[in-house]
Amino acid sequence: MKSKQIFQQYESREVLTAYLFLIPALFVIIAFVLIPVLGTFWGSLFRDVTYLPRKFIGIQNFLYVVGNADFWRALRFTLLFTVTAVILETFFGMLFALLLNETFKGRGFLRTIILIPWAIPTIVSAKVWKLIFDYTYGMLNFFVVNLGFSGGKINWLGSSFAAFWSLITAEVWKTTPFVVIILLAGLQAIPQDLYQQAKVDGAGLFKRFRTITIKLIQPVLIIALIFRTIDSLRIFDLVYVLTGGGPGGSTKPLSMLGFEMYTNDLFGKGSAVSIITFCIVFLITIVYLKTGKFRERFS
Amino acid sequence: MKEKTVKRVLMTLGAGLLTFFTLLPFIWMLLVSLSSRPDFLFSGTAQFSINNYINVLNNSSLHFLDYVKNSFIISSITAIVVTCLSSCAAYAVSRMRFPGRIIIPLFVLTMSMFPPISIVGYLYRFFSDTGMLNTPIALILPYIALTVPLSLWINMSYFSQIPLELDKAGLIDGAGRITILRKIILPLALPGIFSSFLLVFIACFNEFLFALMLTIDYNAQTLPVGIALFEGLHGEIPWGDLMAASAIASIPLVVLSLIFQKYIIQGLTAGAIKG
Amino acid sequence: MKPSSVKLENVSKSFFTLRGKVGVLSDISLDISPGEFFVLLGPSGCGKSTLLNLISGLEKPTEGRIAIGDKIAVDIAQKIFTEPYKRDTALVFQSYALYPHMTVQENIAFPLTNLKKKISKNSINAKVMETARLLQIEGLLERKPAELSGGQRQRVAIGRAIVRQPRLFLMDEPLSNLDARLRMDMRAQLKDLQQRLQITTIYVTHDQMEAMTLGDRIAVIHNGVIQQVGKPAEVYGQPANPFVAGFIGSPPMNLIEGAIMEENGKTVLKNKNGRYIIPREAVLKINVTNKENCVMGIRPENISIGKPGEGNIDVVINVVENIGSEYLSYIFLKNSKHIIVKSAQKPTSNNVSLTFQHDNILFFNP
Amino acid sequence: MKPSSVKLENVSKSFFTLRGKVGVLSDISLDISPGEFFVLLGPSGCGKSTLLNLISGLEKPTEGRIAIGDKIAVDIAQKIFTEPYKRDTALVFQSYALYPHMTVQENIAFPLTNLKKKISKNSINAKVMETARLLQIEGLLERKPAELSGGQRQRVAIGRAIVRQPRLFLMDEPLSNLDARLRMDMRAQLKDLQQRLQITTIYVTHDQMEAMTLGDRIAVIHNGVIQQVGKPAEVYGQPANPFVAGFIGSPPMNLIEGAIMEENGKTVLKNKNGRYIIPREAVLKINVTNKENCVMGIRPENISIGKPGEGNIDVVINVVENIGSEYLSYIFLKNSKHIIVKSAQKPTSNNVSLTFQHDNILFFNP
Amino acid sequence: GQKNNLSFIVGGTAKTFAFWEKTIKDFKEETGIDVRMIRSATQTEMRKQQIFIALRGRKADPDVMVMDIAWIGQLSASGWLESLNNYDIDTSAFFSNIVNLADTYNNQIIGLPLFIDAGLLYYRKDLLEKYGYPDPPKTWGRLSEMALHIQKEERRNNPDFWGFVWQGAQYEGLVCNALEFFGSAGGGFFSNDNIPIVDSDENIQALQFMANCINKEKISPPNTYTDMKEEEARFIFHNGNALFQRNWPYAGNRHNEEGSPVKGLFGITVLPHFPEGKSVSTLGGWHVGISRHSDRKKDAAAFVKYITSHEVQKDMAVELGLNPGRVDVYESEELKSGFFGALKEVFLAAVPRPTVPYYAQISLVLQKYLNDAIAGNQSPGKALKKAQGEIKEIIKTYEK
Ligand SMILES: Nc1ncnc2c1ncn2[C@@H]1O[C@H](COP(=O)(O)OP(=O)(O)OP(=O)(O)O)[C@@H](O)[C@H]1O
Ligand SMILES: Nc1ncnc2c1ncn2[C@@H]1O[C@H](COP(=O)(O)OP(=O)(O)OP(=O)(O)O)[C@@H](O)[C@H]1O
Ligand SMILES: [Mg+2]
Ligand SMILES: [Mg+2]
Repeated sequence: MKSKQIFQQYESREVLTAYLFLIPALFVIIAFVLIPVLGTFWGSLFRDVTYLPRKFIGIQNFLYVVGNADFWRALRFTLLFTVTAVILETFFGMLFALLLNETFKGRGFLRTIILIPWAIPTIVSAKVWKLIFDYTYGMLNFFVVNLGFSGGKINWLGSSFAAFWSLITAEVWKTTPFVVIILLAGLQAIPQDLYQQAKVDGAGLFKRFRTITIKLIQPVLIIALIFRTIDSLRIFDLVYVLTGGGPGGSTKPLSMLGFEMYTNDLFGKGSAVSIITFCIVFLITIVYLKTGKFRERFS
Repeated sequence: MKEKTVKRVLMTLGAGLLTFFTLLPFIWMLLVSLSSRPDFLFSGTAQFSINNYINVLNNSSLHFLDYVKNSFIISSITAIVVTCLSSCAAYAVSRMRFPGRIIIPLFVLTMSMFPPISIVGYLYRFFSDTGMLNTPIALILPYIALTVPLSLWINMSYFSQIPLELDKAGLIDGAGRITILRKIILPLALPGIFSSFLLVFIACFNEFLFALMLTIDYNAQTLPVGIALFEGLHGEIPWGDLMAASAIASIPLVVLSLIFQKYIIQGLTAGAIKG
Repeated sequence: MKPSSVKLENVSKSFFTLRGKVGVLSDISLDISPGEFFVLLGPSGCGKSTLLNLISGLEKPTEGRIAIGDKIAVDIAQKIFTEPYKRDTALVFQSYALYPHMTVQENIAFPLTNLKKKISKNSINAKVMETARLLQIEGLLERKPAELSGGQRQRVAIGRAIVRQPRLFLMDEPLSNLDARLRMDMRAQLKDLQQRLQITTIYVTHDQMEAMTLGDRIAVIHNGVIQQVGKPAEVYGQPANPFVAGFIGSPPMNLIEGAIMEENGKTVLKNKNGRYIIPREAVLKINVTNKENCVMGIRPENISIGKPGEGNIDVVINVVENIGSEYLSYIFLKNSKHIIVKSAQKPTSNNVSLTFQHDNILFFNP
Repeated sequence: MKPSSVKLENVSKSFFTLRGKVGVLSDISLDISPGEFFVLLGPSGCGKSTLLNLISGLEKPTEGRIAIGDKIAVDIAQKIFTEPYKRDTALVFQSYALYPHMTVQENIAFPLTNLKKKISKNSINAKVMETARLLQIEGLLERKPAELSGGQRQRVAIGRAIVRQPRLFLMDEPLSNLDARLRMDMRAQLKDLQQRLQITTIYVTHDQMEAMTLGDRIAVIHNGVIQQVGKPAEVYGQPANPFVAGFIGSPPMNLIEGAIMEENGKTVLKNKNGRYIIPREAVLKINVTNKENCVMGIRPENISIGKPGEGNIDVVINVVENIGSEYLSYIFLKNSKHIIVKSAQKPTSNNVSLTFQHDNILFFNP
Repeated sequence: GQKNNLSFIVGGTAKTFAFWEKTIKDFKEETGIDVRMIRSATQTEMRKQQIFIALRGRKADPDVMVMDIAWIGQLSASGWLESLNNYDIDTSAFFSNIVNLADTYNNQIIGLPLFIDAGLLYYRKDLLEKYGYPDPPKTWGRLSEMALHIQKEERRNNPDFWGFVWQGAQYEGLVCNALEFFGSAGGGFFSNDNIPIVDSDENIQALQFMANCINKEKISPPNTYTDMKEEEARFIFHNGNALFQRNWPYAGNRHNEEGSPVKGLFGITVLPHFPEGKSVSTLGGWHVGISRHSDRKKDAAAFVKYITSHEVQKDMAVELGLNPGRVDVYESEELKSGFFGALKEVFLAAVPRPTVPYYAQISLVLQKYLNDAIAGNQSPGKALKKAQGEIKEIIKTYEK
């Protein structure tokens, strides 16, 4: 019965076609990601220091990383950063996508400018933000001084609190367009007659939003969330330029910890950090997929 | 209150917020690019001119236009290839029945979760061994691998919004899977396809780490790397040049976004099925 | 709630497409009384659905005004437009438009969750259950629309409309995908519901039987113009023009064009196919403007078949169809038209004469 | 091309949903001859569309085998499955499934562009034009589906199926959204086309008339099980069981349950509502297994209305409906059932007796 | 890659690249050897990644590389640097202290200083004069006195004025700064026999001074420990908003540029010291070496020789304003007088950072605790004690 049921479900020709469709993509991914990743995993089991003999040490690298207070601090920061950034991005992304989905004068202009933040390379936009937050001659402090808020300039990247929110601001500014683009295309695909039906059924603006837009956009939204989360959890460029992990390492994300280890010739430990980062990303994604009813939606 | 009024108020607020939110840093960037010094707000002595632009475009040892060209070529090729690969894959995953249709997209997604730093060493060795270092290929291939997951998942979700009946109609009308994908699914998923194209394009346009490690000079280096080279040894940043370069670099993307608008079309599937 | 009247005054509607303007409805005026069951009939594409959309507020007319009850729903001249969800109508879409992400239960419950006066979950459930039972889909409440058959989807669409008590029911071919027996059940249920609640109803259908049995009045539309409004029997018995005559009735009325003239002391209608003797009693009813060019109408069931020479015209039957209890005989004419005769018995021969029942003959200007 | 036979052997189909297995078709065997026009009838949700999907290859049966012509299309035991696009069938979807981004022209042309033997653009255009003219949509070729009315969409769906000459036509209620007159036209066109090309056709409909006039044979399905297969007259005249009897015919056959017994020298059917005298001639036909519990069937048109006392039972008419040329009289019974009588004249009184035409009385096991 | 020409990895701005392109062309004319330039990023960490990835992969490219002084220990310990002893290179013309301390590993010369850096004290001549100080400060205490006084006065007209700017952000530069403070108090990171002495009393005292500048005396801006790198400090001084600045020599070139607000108003001198120590300047700069994996070592050596030749070094100094690694260049006509002349003395006394292979990790630890201490989050003593502990741990791991 079991094997029969399996045959039941699949059609050999169709299976073949499906694999033909998948193979090119899978091939590239396997060659350029999976194999290096397996190499990384393998490498994480070694003491891999250039000026010392390579030695198999099992999971010692992992133990070292996990036993390191810096790791936990970086993890805490990364998670906090991700949660905050993703929530804000989703909020603004949804807001703007809904707005840009309406027809009104000037929509074309707004649709163009919304792409700007995303289109500027991170290393540039991070510098722009650095300039904006700059204590001495930044734009923000110019306003602070000249519009007469509080007393004197604010050290935007100075305290871990301010630095955190500065990073968040820059990140949200930069990546909200990503969410907007995905959601906007998703919104276009919602059949208009459902809205019409809902109007006739007496549902007002917010009710329609809640019961139709949100529900039908959900698969797309989840995907935007997943990729934003994956990227936020691996944030690097922005922090590297904007705060360099400071002050006092309080804004150092996991990826930067890994990067430091790599640059400081701790390849085994760097790999261990990478693997751990990966595991965390993976777990969180699984949670998303579970809540997003991925299976149900795509089968 | 009337729904229309509520809507109008919300929209005006949203539009204002959006404009302020996106443009403020950008305008600041433009101002800096036009001024002779980045601290003009405080010093008040800066001159405004397009000298920085001229400088960036004219200075041949900067190779700025080479970077733009490389970026454009690499991003376009990657985005086109990725769009093709991932639409095929997304089609299979979202509309065909085969063992692995759940696990394969998950696998692909998983593959996008690695910190890129951990695989760049391998790639360097690979491309160096195969003599492809410092060629566009050395970036295109990893970029494809890195962006296929995003594109696949986005396309998957857009495809799943298209009624399955249309594939069935296609099958009945004698079309093979490729024809169905090409003539039915792709046109209908166009907003989705194009937005994933755009996202992939921009992701490649902005990628820094791989571009830095896998290229050597202006024959293959991309814009972010080129811009990073503006910086001096002790962190001296020629702000004006940097911002001018960034402003120029955003022009292709503005063009792209104008095209993007054309493909964001409402209600493509209207009238398809009854039910 | 008091039932609402619906009043349309000089309503016109055009669509503006990329290829230009498509005029759909022109100068429609209708006055539907409170509690009336009003049926719209007309050929495919004549604008029935568009008319319902105008009344429900999903589309905006190009001209004219519509009032529901004593509220003006839309008035182009005065720039008044009431949003659909404020008009309190229930619409069964021709294309169903079920919410694909909701179960049948949720689909039907949806309008109830939008009521101004909130009602409890229990009473929502009870109402949904009642409605589902009425529509014989109580076993499908947990399913999503994609898992339903065509007729089941259509019933869900009806359920969503009738679960609450709106001021106005608008139904666009709500029974088209149901089998005959179920359709009869549903028809009775709808009629019962409508009479019980006294909700004004505008109903589009292609089904003769439905139109005749359900409608208090029928409007026949053709090419966006109203042809006739009247009681079912009126429209059937005294069609206003050949179009209505030919449209109502299945099989439709036979319409024979020709010129009326006297021949051998008999009044005949003459055309390329021959001469039809007009029964004496019917001659009095000829009220056409131009006798040279007019149309005579006679329903298939009002023709009897006799031996050649006995009736009004001798013909050869080409095809006989059995439609269950009756037989349809087709007489093909030269201009690719045909005469149909309905009879309880199968004609015994192909060479027959037809006799037109005189009190059922009608004459029209073409 | 030679027309293909279609052979189904012990075909079953279940859907596996998140809430468990839903059995839809069980053990269907059918043998459809080449060139036959085969009609599927059955109540909503009985599995008709599913059956068409199985034949076309859009769904795969859970059990059994299907052969089209001499090729096995699917055989579960042998693990054979032919892809839909290799089966060369044309299917009119119940839900139309038009390509929304293509114009009507492109929609209809689409199957032609997929042919193995490429044909020229001109001949594609010619074929599309011809098809459109046949369906009376030649003026809409430039439109997209969203700009069409329901009936127009349905005709495009038909057009897409008939534009090429497949081995097999599968049509799922192709005329349900057309008005009576157009439907009659289309019906004639389809029949003509089918006969001209001799293409085997399987046709799902809810319309009595369509089933009777189009079908060479009819299969009646109920709850996924075939109830009867036969010529239209057979199915109408000699229904195999009460279900078929009650399902075919509009209004349906009156089915009266009861016990047959002798009373006062007369054979009567007795139940809570009273006793029905069975005409002597009909008594001979009683072939039920259990006389205590059987069903008598009589069609509405086979009952005549007479003065009280004259007929087989005296009743009171509750409602009379005019359905155009005829009248339906409803006699409500105690168990919320009713007897319907169809008559050409309106009954003059409400107190009447009914006479059953003896040669049209049928008896069934319940 | 296409391995027919010599490859040379170097980072810099467009101007730098233009200089190297020209040099490569000249070299080709002279020797017929083709050199391909690999343009690496400017950020030190990125450069390091780039070179290390290639070397770890045992790639023949790059043949010749420009290395930060801080990496040399690790590169040489990994055995990636070709000994230059076999290539007949005369090192006598270079700063011998630098060649001995930084470029020698296991008695082999493995690199040559291409251009060098050392910390300097910049001061505003005009302001010192204005407030009656004839000389720049010799000790840190004096510096802070002067800064306090003048800052207070200057603030009257210029609220953005600061007494002393230096590099305190959490990065390598902080370690360089700290080494100078520590060293000038008699402390340091390692003792002569390579034992870590990070938590010595001298160091604690010096670190306390650094923290006080920001938090107590407030002569250094509050963003010192967050933002302040070379450029940030230079900017403040450049705009006339600082009295003293600790920076590398490059800043002087910029301050002297046309249109600079402080052009001609500033002087340079060796860094101050604590009463019990003597002035110390951290050695920075970039060295050139040949990869062990190179397949064209001879040509590579020729190229190294060429770019460290007197001529090229002089051009480099003139055109790029970099400080040559050769002492003899400072004697030349073009450089003798002026800015460069004054630097020579500083370089002669400069001390390198520890050259242990795991220096980078030690630096990370130091960056973290030093930064934390000057931010006022931890007391200097505590911070340094922890740093000492962690450094010992690191050493333990690698001495095995
Ligand atoms: N995907 C599905 N999952 C579960 N049940 C289904 C699914 N599709 C159809 N069914 C059920 O199968 C039965 C048969 O469906 P089918 O569409 O064949 O009916 P039908 O005879 O065509 O009815 P109708 O005349 O209403 O179109 C219905 O009861 C339906 O609810
Ligand atoms: N969006 C549109 N753009 C252009 N023409 C349209 C549009 N919608 C409908 N039409 C046209 O308007 C006419 C009336 O359409 P409508 O849907 O009201 O017809 P209908 O009477 O409901 O027909 P049916 O019985 O086939 O459903 C049709 O000829 C149709 O082609
Ligand atoms: Mg319609
Ligand atoms: Mg069906």
